[in-house]
Amino acid sequence: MTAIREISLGEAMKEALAEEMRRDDDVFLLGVSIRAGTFLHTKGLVEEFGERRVLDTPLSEPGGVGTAFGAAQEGLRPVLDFMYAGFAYFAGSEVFIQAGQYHFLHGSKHPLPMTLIGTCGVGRRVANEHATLPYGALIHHPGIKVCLPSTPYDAKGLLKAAIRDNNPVFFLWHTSLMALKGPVPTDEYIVPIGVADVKRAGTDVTVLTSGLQVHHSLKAAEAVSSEISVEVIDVRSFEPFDLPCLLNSVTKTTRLVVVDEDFERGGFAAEIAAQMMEHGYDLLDAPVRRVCHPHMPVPGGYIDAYSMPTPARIEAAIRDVCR
Amino acid sequence: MTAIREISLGEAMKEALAEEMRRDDDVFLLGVSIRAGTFLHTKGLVEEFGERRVLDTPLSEPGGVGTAFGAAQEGLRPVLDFMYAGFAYFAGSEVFIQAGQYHFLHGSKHPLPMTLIGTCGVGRRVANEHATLPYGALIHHPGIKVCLPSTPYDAKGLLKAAIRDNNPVFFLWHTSLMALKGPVPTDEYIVPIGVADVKRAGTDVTVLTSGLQVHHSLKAAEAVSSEISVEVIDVRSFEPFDLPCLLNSVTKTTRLVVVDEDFERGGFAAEIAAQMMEHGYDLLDAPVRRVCHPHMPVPGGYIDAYSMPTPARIEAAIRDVCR
Amino acid sequence: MPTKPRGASAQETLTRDHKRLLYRNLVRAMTLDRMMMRIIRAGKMVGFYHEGGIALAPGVAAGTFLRRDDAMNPHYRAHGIAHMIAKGVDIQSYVAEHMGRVDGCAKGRSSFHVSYPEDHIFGWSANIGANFPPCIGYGFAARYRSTDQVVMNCSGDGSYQEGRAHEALLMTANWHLPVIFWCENNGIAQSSALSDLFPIADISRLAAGYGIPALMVDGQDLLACGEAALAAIAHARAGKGPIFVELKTLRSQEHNVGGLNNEGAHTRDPALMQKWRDTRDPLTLATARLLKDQVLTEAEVADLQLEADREAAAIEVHCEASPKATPSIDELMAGVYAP
Amino acid sequence: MPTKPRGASAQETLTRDHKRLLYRNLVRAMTLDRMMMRIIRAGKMVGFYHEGGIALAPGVAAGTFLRRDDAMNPHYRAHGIAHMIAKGVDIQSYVAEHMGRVDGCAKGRSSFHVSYPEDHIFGWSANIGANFPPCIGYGFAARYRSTDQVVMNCSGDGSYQEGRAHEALLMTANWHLPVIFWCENNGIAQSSALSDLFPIADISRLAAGYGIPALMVDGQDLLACGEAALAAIAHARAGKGPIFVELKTLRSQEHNVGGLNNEGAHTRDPALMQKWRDTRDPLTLATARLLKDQVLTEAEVADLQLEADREAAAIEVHCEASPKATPSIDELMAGVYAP
Ligand SMILES: Cc1ncc(C[n+]2csc(CCOP(=O)(O)OP(=O)(O)O)c2C)c(N)n1
Ligand SMILES: Cc1ncc(C[n+]2csc(CCOP(=O)(O)OP(=O)(O)O)c2C)c(N)n1
Ligand SMILES: [Mg+2]
Ligand SMILES: [Mg+2]
Repeated sequence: MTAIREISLGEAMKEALAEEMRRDDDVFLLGVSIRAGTFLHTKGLVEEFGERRVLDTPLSEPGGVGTAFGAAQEGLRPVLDFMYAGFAYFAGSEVFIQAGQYHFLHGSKHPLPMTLIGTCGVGRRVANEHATLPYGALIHHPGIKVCLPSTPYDAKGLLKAAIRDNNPVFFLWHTSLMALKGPVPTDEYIVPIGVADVKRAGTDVTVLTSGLQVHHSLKAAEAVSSEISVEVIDVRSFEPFDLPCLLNSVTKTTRLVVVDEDFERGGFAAEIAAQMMEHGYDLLDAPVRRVCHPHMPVPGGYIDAYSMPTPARIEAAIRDVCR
Repeated sequence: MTAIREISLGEAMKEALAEEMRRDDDVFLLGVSIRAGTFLHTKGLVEEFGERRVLDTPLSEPGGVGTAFGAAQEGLRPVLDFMYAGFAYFAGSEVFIQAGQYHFLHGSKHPLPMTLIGTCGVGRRVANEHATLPYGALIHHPGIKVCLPSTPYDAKGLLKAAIRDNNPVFFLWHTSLMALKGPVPTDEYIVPIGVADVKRAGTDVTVLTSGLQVHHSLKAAEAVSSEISVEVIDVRSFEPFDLPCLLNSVTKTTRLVVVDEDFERGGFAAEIAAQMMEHGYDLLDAPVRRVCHPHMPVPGGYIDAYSMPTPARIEAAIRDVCR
Repeated sequence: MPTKPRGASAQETLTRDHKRLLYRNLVRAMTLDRMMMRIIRAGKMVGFYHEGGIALAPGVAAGTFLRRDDAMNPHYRAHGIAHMIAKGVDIQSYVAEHMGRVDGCAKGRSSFHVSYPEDHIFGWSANIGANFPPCIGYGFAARYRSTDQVVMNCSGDGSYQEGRAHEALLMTANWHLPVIFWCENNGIAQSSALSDLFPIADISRLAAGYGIPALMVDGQDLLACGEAALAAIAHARAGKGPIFVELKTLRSQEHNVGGLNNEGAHTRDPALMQKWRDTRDPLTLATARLLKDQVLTEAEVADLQLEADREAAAIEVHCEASPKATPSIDELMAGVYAP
Repeated sequence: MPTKPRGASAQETLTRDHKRLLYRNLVRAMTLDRMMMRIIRAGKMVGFYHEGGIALAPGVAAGTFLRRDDAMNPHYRAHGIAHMIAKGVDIQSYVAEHMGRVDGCAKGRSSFHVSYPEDHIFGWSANIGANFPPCIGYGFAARYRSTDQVVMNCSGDGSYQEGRAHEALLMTANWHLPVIFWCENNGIAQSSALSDLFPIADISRLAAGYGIPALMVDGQDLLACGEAALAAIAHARAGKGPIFVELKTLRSQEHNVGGLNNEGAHTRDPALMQKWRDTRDPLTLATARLLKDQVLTEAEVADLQLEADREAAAIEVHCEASPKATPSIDELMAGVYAP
């Protein structure tokens, strides 16, 4: 019988890892200080699975990705934890170029089942690499899938899907959502990569967003609810992206705000604007609005609370496109 | 008296380097096998400037960028040559994050006058890292300027501007244009970074493009010239981008095709589509069309000749938006 | 553990003034480290803090004998507080920066990314190991301009696991650059024991592969650290190329405030860490030694502590009074590029 | 230069069959290298080629004694032709790939990014040094599954300048992985002399810093290379962890076809390279030695060359007849992700 409990996003990720490791001995976990469990999602896994399957790596990001890369080529299903996703830039070539291009470039003959995990997100005052959200950069580079959950349910389901995928998948999670609790069934389930989710239905305007910004967008939607009916879509997976879900929504609402915590230029929101030009131009009654991190480095201190997209900025954008 | 000669793009770059090195002893050059001069633009410079100012580095991209980075912090004006721009991903953190964020993050107190050079471009059949055009990824990351010339004149002027800039600038050049000849005055001049150039005036449709694709676009413009009057704008610098020049043009033409040899998703063309939504929606009589590299790794062999944007694909897009 | 030169050519001895200076800087560093801990525990800091604890003697020694125009990469531990104090930076603006205040050294926008370009300390990245590539450039600039500046490149054992360390060792050795690799080896990186990450115990064994001379030093012994610093600086300043100094030190608390204190799956033994604090505190050891050698009197020791306490208190008061930095986005956007 | 084991524990001797096999593979490798040169000079290749010339004995030795399930990273020089032939891959599809043909091993889309996953050769990146990170993974997989597979990780002196080399040496040593660092040191990287890039002449001196044993071998001596391969494979297969083998070899021509033949600012001396070709050709040396030792007869030598010439000719004819690969964009787009 299916039970549903409230657990945190970190615990949901841990359940996903544990279930997949129980299911398949080829799945193993490596990363910096994951035996101790710097974050909740790896804490205690070494006790169940032992040091053979839960490995601390040196501070060697290219070496760590390479270990996963090579092991995946040899048929294992590694899960590499970067701690902070921004550290992945130390392995820029492996992450942005080589992982995604391996399969295609060598004749589409051989899979690369490798999962990368990293936390990201603005709002903890520490600036720069500890905040970097790499999905804008990742979607630019072909061949690597990218997802970011906003709820414990999605976190568990997407992480299991990532591990079972035969391609490199970068599973991002937002540091500010680590402790967020939500319902998660005890029965096994998967959230397929490439499927967006309508988190709030509405008719006047669509807000497309992800991660922490789903919650900010829901707040903004609530704030304007007496005047404007907002549909909030959680991207969940940036690549592949669920364009049909978006077009369905905009067919109804005719207006679109993209809320993206990542740098504005040439990022996910820009791509959506371009795709709307190409696939949904006639659906629109107003130009697509972006609410992003301004095009400047992520500052720390007291600034990041208002430099990132906030419910107030989202609300203003919603009102603006509905004028 | 100003004379004008025809020289190649590689020679024009070499003149820029030599003039800036003569002008300022703080300017020096380092990179992999640049003393021998793998490409035309560095060949022979060691003879004039000696081994003190023209340095071969080990194959250590982070170390090479770091040498430039640290020397620039100490007040020198280094020019680092990556050979192929795709190799820059080995120094992903330094190039995409640290260089651009140094000034801002540390209080906007201290400049970082550092020029990176790399060749790029599809069409020489060698695939992947030898073709990678990193400007789509670079513009996503704040704080680093990026340019790519299409003519010897622009190459010389932009490279001189890059070296004199107090910020990191990634100067890209297209491998297929190395031998392209064009007029270059003997008198000193600068092409400022951040200013686009109308390479062909027209009234029906604007084509915004760069590098080799300027030439492909001019071919396409010529091919349709009896029916459609095409304005071809050479981006020249992706960051900062000359939005006023584009908006001026689209005000007249009401139609826009962006031709971009880089990967399609979340790239420069996507950013332009988003900016047109934001700043030029009412100017448009048709949605912005992208003609990009398809969203797949760059293949080699006989394929890249048609997988990259070609005059034929550009012509089709021009006709399409003008229907 | 004795200072054991392995191939290093320069030898220097500490003068009485050197010893007094080192001691004063250590008192200040450890006092300010405790103040930083008070501030973060009181919720007044805007980001991380990674306590220095009993591991600050190497940092003090690294900074004390540098000239202002010598470049330094401070170790990130204790956010370089010992290194910076000893090099003489305006430490009040360092604390203000950690508190997100307008008179922080980076205008309150950087959290812990402090920077003193005028002191040749050029900020830092949150990436461990990011110190290595630029240190080549600092050394390169000195050679290029034929100055006798040296570079003090400080970081932990963990940082030497990054490939970037190899490139810096290689390139500085190849070009004979005046760079000191100051490796503060506390045997642990975040929550993993060094023995689990690194095949050998002495990181400095890497140096020989590049033909770089190496010293090994007891990092709890302030005077040994100081002697090594003098020797290393003299070596680099004399144009003899890079030198590697490994300082064995200890971490007797968790990695960062609120973080774990594990070595892999296992909690670190609190009794052992208490023993280290009791018997291996560099200040206690240095006090005893300098009193015995009559370099300092009991009264001077007490005065120095008083002075340091006053400094810390004054900084804290000043920083709390300083307004929180909340510049407009426009103002920030205007600061992305240098003019 | 004698084979000089430095701390390596395993020693093996070549049998008569081993020697004959090595010899045959060298004949084939050098013949096919010449064929590749003919093809590229005739404008029939779709990308680069980096001639092997007289540097192919190390590659032959690296591949000859591996099992099919042993992973290998071939050196990029000569695009690994010697390594691959010796390991037994279908070399026709390698040539076809270089010619952009549909029966190329990557369907004609890769230029030189050849790949034989069934032979545990998993393609490559154009980035020199990119071989290092995955080789950790191959070794890791062997240990994880408790097989006795070994990993032959071949690359040049230039590749050891990349930080990624350090990470692979570190991690394989730390985890005792069965990885052979097969360093084909020809003293030059593209157009820069190694002595201009690296502080010491023997790259294998790095190994000691990680506690990795090292061998040094004359890379022009086929039998010495073979012996070193046997020893290294035995060491790794026995679970003794990584081992470093440095093979000193020579580049007697330009870096790549149409490229420069410089060392820094200076052209390399053609007379010296001619002398190397005359006196240090590994095939000439091996022929003399094996004839003298009566491992081969003159007739056998001639037959082996004839066989290799026939192989090369047949491959060339086949590949030229194979259609050029020009798949549709849709077909390619469908190949981005594995099912
Ligand atoms: C590239 C990168 N990887 C991982 C981290 C996370 N991290 C922060 S400090 C640290 C440990 C560093 O260890 P060490 O250099 O020995 O310094 P110590 O903390 O022991 O003083 C780690 C792993 C990081 N900041 N950057
Ligand atoms: C990351 C990277 N940097 C630079 C290059 C350009 N490049 C190609 S081959 C080569 C030389 C490699 O030298 P080595 O490893 O010694 O091999 P060898 O050519 O001597 O056989 C260089 C610099 C590259 N392909 N990748
Ligand atoms: Mg440590
Ligand atoms: Mg070489």
